[in-house]
Amino acid sequence: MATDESKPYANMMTDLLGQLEHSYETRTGYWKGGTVSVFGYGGGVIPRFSEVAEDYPDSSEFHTLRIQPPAGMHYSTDLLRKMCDIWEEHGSGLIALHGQSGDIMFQGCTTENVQKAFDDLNKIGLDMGGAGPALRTSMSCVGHARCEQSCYDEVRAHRMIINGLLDEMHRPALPYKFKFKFSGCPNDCVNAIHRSDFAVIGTWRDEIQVDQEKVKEHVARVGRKQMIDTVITRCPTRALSLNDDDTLDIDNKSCVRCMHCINVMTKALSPGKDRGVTILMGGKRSLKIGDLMGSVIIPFMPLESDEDFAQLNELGETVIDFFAENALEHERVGETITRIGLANFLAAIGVDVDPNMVNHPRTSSYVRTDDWDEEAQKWFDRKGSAANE
Amino acid sequence: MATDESKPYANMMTDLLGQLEHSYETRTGYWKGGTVSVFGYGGGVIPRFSEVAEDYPDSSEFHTLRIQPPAGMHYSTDLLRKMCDIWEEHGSGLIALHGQSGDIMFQGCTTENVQKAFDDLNKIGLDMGGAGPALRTSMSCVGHARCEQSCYDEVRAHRMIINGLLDEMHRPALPYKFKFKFSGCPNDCVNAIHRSDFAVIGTWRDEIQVDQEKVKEHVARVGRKQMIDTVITRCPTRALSLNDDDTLDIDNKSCVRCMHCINVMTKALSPGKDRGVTILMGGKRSLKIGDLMGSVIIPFMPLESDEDFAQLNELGETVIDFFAENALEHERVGETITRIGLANFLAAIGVDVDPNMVNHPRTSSYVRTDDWDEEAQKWFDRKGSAANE
Amino acid sequence: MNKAALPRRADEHGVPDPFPHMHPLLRQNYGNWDWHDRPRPGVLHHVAKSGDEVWTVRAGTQRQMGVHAIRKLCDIADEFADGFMRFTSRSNVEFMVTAADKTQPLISSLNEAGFPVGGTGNSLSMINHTQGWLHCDIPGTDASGVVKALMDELHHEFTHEEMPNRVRMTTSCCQINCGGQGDIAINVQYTKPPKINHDLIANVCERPAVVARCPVAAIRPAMVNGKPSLEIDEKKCMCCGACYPPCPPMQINGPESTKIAIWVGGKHSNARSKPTFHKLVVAGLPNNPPRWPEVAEVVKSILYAYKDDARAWERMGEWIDRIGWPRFFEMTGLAFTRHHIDDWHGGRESLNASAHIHF
Amino acid sequence: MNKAALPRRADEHGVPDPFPHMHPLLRQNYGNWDWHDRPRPGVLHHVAKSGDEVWTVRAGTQRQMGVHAIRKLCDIADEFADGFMRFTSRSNVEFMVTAADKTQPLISSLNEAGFPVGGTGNSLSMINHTQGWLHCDIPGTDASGVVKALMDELHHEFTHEEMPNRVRMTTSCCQINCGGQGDIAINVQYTKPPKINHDLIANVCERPAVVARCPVAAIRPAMVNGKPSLEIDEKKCMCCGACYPPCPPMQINGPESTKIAIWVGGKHSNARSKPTFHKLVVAGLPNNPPRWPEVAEVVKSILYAYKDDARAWERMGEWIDRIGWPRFFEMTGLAFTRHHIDDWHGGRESLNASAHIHF
Ligand code: SRM
Ligand code: SRM
Ligand code: SRM
Ligand code: SRM
Ligand code: SF4
Ligand code: SF4
Ligand code: SF4
Ligand code: SF4
Ligand code: SF4
Ligand code: SF4
Ligand code: SF4
Ligand code: SF4
Repeated sequence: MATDESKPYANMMTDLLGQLEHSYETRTGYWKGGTVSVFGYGGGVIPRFSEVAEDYPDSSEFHTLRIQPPAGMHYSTDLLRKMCDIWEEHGSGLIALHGQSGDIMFQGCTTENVQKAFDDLNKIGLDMGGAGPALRTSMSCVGHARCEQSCYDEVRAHRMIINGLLDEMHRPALPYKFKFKFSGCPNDCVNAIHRSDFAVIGTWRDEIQVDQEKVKEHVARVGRKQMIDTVITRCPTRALSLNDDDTLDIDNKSCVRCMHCINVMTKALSPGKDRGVTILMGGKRSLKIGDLMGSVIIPFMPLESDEDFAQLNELGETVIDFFAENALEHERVGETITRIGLANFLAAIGVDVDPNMVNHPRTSSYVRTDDWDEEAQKWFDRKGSAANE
Repeated sequence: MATDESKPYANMMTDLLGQLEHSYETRTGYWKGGTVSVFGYGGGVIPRFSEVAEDYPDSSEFHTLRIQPPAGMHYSTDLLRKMCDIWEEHGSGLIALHGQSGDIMFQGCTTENVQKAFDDLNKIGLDMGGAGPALRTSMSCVGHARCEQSCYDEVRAHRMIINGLLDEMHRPALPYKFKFKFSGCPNDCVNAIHRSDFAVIGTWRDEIQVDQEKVKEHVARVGRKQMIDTVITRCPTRALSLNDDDTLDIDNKSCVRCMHCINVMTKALSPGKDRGVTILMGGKRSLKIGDLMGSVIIPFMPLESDEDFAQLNELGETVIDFFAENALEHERVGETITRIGLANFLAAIGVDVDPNMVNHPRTSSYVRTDDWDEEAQKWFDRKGSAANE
Repeated sequence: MNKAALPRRADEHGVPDPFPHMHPLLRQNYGNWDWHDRPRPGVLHHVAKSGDEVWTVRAGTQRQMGVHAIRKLCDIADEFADGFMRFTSRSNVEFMVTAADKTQPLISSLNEAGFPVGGTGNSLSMINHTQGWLHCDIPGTDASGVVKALMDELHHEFTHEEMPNRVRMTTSCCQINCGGQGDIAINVQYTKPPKINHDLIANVCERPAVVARCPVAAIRPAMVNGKPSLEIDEKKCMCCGACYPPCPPMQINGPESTKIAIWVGGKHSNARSKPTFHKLVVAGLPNNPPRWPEVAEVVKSILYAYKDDARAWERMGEWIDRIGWPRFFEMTGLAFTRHHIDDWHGGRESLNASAHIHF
Repeated sequence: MNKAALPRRADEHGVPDPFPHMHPLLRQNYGNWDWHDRPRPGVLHHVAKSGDEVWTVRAGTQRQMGVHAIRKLCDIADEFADGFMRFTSRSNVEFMVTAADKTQPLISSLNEAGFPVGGTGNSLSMINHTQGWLHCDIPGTDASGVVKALMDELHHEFTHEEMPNRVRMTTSCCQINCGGQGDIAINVQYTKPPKINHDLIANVCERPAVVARCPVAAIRPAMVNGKPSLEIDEKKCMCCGACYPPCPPMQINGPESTKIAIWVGGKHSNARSKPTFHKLVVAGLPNNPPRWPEVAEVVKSILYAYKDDARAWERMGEWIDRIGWPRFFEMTGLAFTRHHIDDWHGGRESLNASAHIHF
């Protein structure tokens, strides 16, 4: 790129690559941060000022704009061409599709041009993403758009949650970053469990849909031994048994919705019909307390009707409010949960404890159980009322 | 028992049961400890003085002698009858076969009679067991005596270790208790991994011995589906595959010697021929830091030749010495390992690190690796020398 | 010099040699067994490489026996089993005979004498127990008494092999837990911090040692009405009882406050799954001698749910791993509470960090 | 009032609606797909309940592209794929076509334009990477550069589906790790405590915040030649770099001291086994631009050991769980050291508390 002289950004790229070259020689980075933003927003721009500007003046300012893509990262060439035109005019011409959080990153812009670039991008329907202690840009898998495993409308959930909380993204006021991610099934194609504070994973409550004829065809094609070794023995909870007539015996009560058998036999098997989501919270990477995965907070929430979606939205808001008010500075919600304990977190956001939240109950006897009976009563009351519904 | 008046211990038992009755009514225990021992020994007697002696004078002293049984708990009626005669004369006539650690517990003796009782027991070839901060009485499974799964001579190992360290048992001078337990195979019929500081578990290095004809007979008898559901899918490492001709395909490199398939098919399968032991250290129950299981310290040690046994003995001594010198007061070796870290413990007892000691390498990047190359070199040197052997 | 006064010096025999006490057939085939099966509950049939065969009859004992009971076992052994017996790691007694037809008379005489034959294979074996009020200095409940009460109700499961796999039950009479891990474990659970008898502390307790014993540093030295004593931060204290053995004046037990908790899924063997610790399922049960009915009821509901639903070879914990904890609580009618969520060191590891859900 | 001076106020669109930008066939069958298969590497074939079929051609991109590259993709989409495309969560581009025979011309044009077709199914997909020297303010190494160097060598594995299951690789250019977990992860590992520039600290750093950031409380406030500064307890410090972003004068990087570590067995999916973190296998590799040959060599030895030995559907970590870590180190020729034993919080959980041993 640095070579197509005609372009306005040619010199900027030349100097950028010059500085990069220099980093390669010295094995040292030369950028420092700062503060740059656009009118009305507090975040979304990652400012970069060069520490070796004297040698590479044209890339002395090389800021990045984080812009949210259409949910699922679908593009018409029309939209992409407009993005290119704008960035050619105001920026370096370098665009990342996409950042690890899911932003379009327009990389390389002077302080002066940031507002101009954003204005033009905003005019074509794009908006700023997240940075700093704020709600971050989200990601949803291709799901409903092109995947038979998808258990809920990812686009709807993704846009509803984020667009409902935009203020938290555009005017950073949270203790620290907060990320939502949406995967249509437990294959988790957007790495939500490890990489988001609030992971929404599609699943189902009823039985796996089976076409036994297609099962037989599969067995006939791959052979019994192969079928046993690649499907039956791989089920994490031994929920599968191969009948002597080569049909499949599925113990749906033991099945944990891992997806494997369905993944292998895409024609013969598919997720059940009573669909919804499992929600995990607390995922993050290494900083301070080491990597955390999200853990189950909502074992199942139906997600089909408008009411269902409203309920999800409400939960998102509740958790963000709790986080805003109770997390320590620079503390991720997973760290908060670790600090105060899951049970207290659940109480705070008004969610009842459920055995699906743990791999197993406590193995340590070091706990005070003075109020055992009251706590047990809560469970019985719930079960009672559930039964009476 | 309290009823057979003729016996010398009748009144003692009457009062004992009286006190017990009283405990049932008040839900309170009435024994307190003290110090009682036999000449030349520091431990092995659990002294009990009644707090309600005035009401139950004849059981005001009710001490227990912990006596070690023959390894494997084999008895000729001759030995048992002699034990009875002695306890009838000097004690309450109440004998526990056996305590959870494996002692014969002669329960109920006055301070005055303790020495007499012990002298007579000692004369028929019995010796005191462990109590207090000392080496404790050990246990070994029936193993070689009556079990086809046994991978080493438990009686020999048990007697060699304990009899070599008797001084630590009879003259308590350790920071806290220390227990050895011996199981002939991974079925661990004496609960060694959870319940001992030093667990010696039989295993094998080569291939499982298979009689394919007997495998076929088994499949013929139980049926294929049953065979798959009770054997193939139960292998923890998917090392088993059922061939289409109903023979068994065992991937011995993936097998972790769990014993399951061998347990199910006792005729068709048996442990390999190159036998020895896996040693785990650090098991204990709840006190202070919560329950700990032992963890692997020696993945494999051959245990067939005299040299092999000598090597095991040496390891036992090394660990006891380390424990004696480095554990804090009232600290089990498992707590010591937790406190100083496994790697430091290994270095201290002169054992090299091995991947079999962990479920998996670290998942946390929070570690200093300045000296990575030197550490790695140790491994390469070892592998090199192993190769040249 | 009054040598006479000196007591006898012990011969340090150490662990006695078992061979003189071992059944001849076992001695002859030591280390040379080939395979085994189980002709009927309570009977094991082992075949040696030499071709020798031995039948073992296993029977339950009270563990703590009077001499007359032990002599009775000796009489039986002398009459039917060549004068030898052995005890198992669960306090059952085993008699070895050299022919199949020798088992029946042996079994009959054991039954007559009141020793139930069973405890083999996929049965409920003897319940491990400890000392309790009979002998320990710190018990919260009794041991043999609880076991007696339970075994009376579960007798059938000892004498029959109708379980999916072996069931190992264990009890402990204080929170130290001398009993082992169990498929089902019945343990004491304290619910109140120790009540301190300040008058006694000064004399009997080594205060720094007691302070050091507390897992959560809830004990601090204090002056109580002029005397050096200890005080407890009741917010921090989680009632583990660790301070009680070294300091009896810190009474942890109370007739009401000492409760019973039930744990499931402990496993020692390495078969299939790795060894595991048992998990808490219910606490707060009354410590209710002489028959502990509330405890017995829960134990039965767990045991029979397992018996009905588990598959061959599944141990209690493996069964639950397959069907999931939600269903376990549903089937047993027990409550899942905030107290089930582990918050001790490493507790976070027990959270479900996956989309694996049981419905 | 100089309203004119005020910049434009943004329209808060939020997340744009994707439907106007979605391929018509996808829009029409939204939520109604039936099954899929993979006719060839780089091509997915999805069949809708309506009977509609769509073929997806996936190609690799550099992620950070110049406008001309993006325009090239647009030209291709306009000519062969109805003017639409999407990007995957791993920065690959996907073009949808409505007939099987439309895939080949599309594939050819992509190849001509230098976009490798592949990354589907059991292949090595695009390597996740981050910013590095190109743009970040705290990098220890480069990001896209490392990926470029590796992809040049592993090109074949992207364009072919010869792996046992999908392989996800990821890189991170500092120990914060913006990259994800990976079947193979290439991350920075610092080996020296920060070198403090005391002159700067006073001005730029919010000292209490920096002190609070340290996971092991190794930082304390101190006066250094008269000025308020910070000092590090080098015995405690484990060189995590957490103090560096909030306080640039605490330089954690050094051309020599910043090393590369390789991790394996990270897994995000819930298929079969629960999601897992990746595990350290080697550290101390030199940070060696422009081609990081030492890193590439290790990565290849791991990747090919997996390719040769793993079974269908086994992910990297699942393969190792079956064959065992001893064999993994043997096959890859890597060293197992004391540093592999986890000693961070909860590390004890990672010890092998069983007799399950791999030989
Ligand atoms: C640009 C991006 C890497 C990329 O090239 O794709 C990135 C770049 C930075 N990340 Fe990140 N992170 C990026 C995705 C991630 C992810 C992945 C994800 O979101 O799925 C993670 C792991 C998940 C998580 O949130 O933990 C991630 C975990 C971090 C962390 C550690 C957070 C923690 O609690 O452990 C930090 C440090 C911090 O926040 O103080 C961090 C901080 C940073 C900073 C702001 C470094 C700093 O403090 O100055 C980097 C700015 C680089 C630059 O100059 O632009 N970045 N960061 C990704 C954002 C692009 C986008 O918006 O799409
Ligand atoms: C007698 C016996 C129970 C029984 O009825 O079988 C028993 C009884 C006592 N145990 Fe135990 N333990 C007995 C086997 C065990 C076991 C099981 C084993 O050895 O396999 C354990 C669990 C394994 C272990 O070692 O951790 C066990 C873990 C404890 C502990 C907790 C140790 C820990 O580190 O967590 C204590 C408390 C202590 O040592 O301070 C303890 C302490 C005690 C004391 C000494 C209570 C005390 O401090 O005064 C009890 C004396 C009771 C009495 O009056 O005789 N006992 N104790 C067992 C010994 C009989 C024998 O010698 O054969
Ligand atoms: C006699 C005894 C050893 C001893 O030295 O005393 C023994 C003997 C045998 N055990 Fe055991 N086990 C004995 C205590 C144990 C224990 C420890 C305990 O019960 O406290 C365990 C660990 C239990 C646990 O995991 O918590 C134990 C776990 C096993 C297993 C593993 C079962 C599993 O699937 O987890 C087997 C394998 C099997 O059942 O085929 C086994 C197998 C056997 C075999 C079949 C070995 C053989 O080939 O002869 C023996 C007959 C078992 C039976 O009862 O049918 N033995 N066995 C113990 C009898 C105890 C009793 O009276 O009930
Ligand atoms: C396009 C994409 C979603 C998106 O919104 O962009 C996607 C699409 C599909 N994924 Fe995925 N996955 C995508 C990222 C992921 C990720 C995340 C990642 O790679 O960073 C994962 C988690 C990886 C991990 O565990 O670390 C992921 C784990 C899976 C799995 C589980 C595989 C396993 O056995 O562990 C399946 C099931 C399967 O392979 O049949 C799957 C299956 C699929 C299917 C077959 C779903 C379907 O029926 O259409 C899609 C085609 C897969 C293929 O490439 O053959 N997808 N998939 C992503 C393509 C990334 C790429 O360009 O390579
Ligand atoms: S997460 Fe599930 S629904 Fe979404 S794309 Fe992947 S497989 Fe399809
Ligand atoms: S989805 Fe997973 S858990 Fe459920 S049956 Fe299939 S393989 Fe087993
Ligand atoms: S531990 Fe193994 S060898 Fe010992 S008795 Fe049990 S099964 Fe037999
Ligand atoms: S012994 Fe266990 S691990 Fe080995 S093959 Fe048999 S079942 Fe599998
Ligand atoms: S469990 Fe407690 S009360 Fe029971 S014997 Fe052991 S130490 Fe004593
Ligand atoms: S009961 Fe346990 S926690 Fe409470 S003070 Fe005593 S030792 Fe500490
Ligand atoms: S991994 Fe570190 S260096 Fe790389 S982009 Fe993220 S924060 Fe910056
Ligand atoms: S590098 Fe990490 S451990 Fe060292 S001082 Fe900084 S924050 Fe603390």
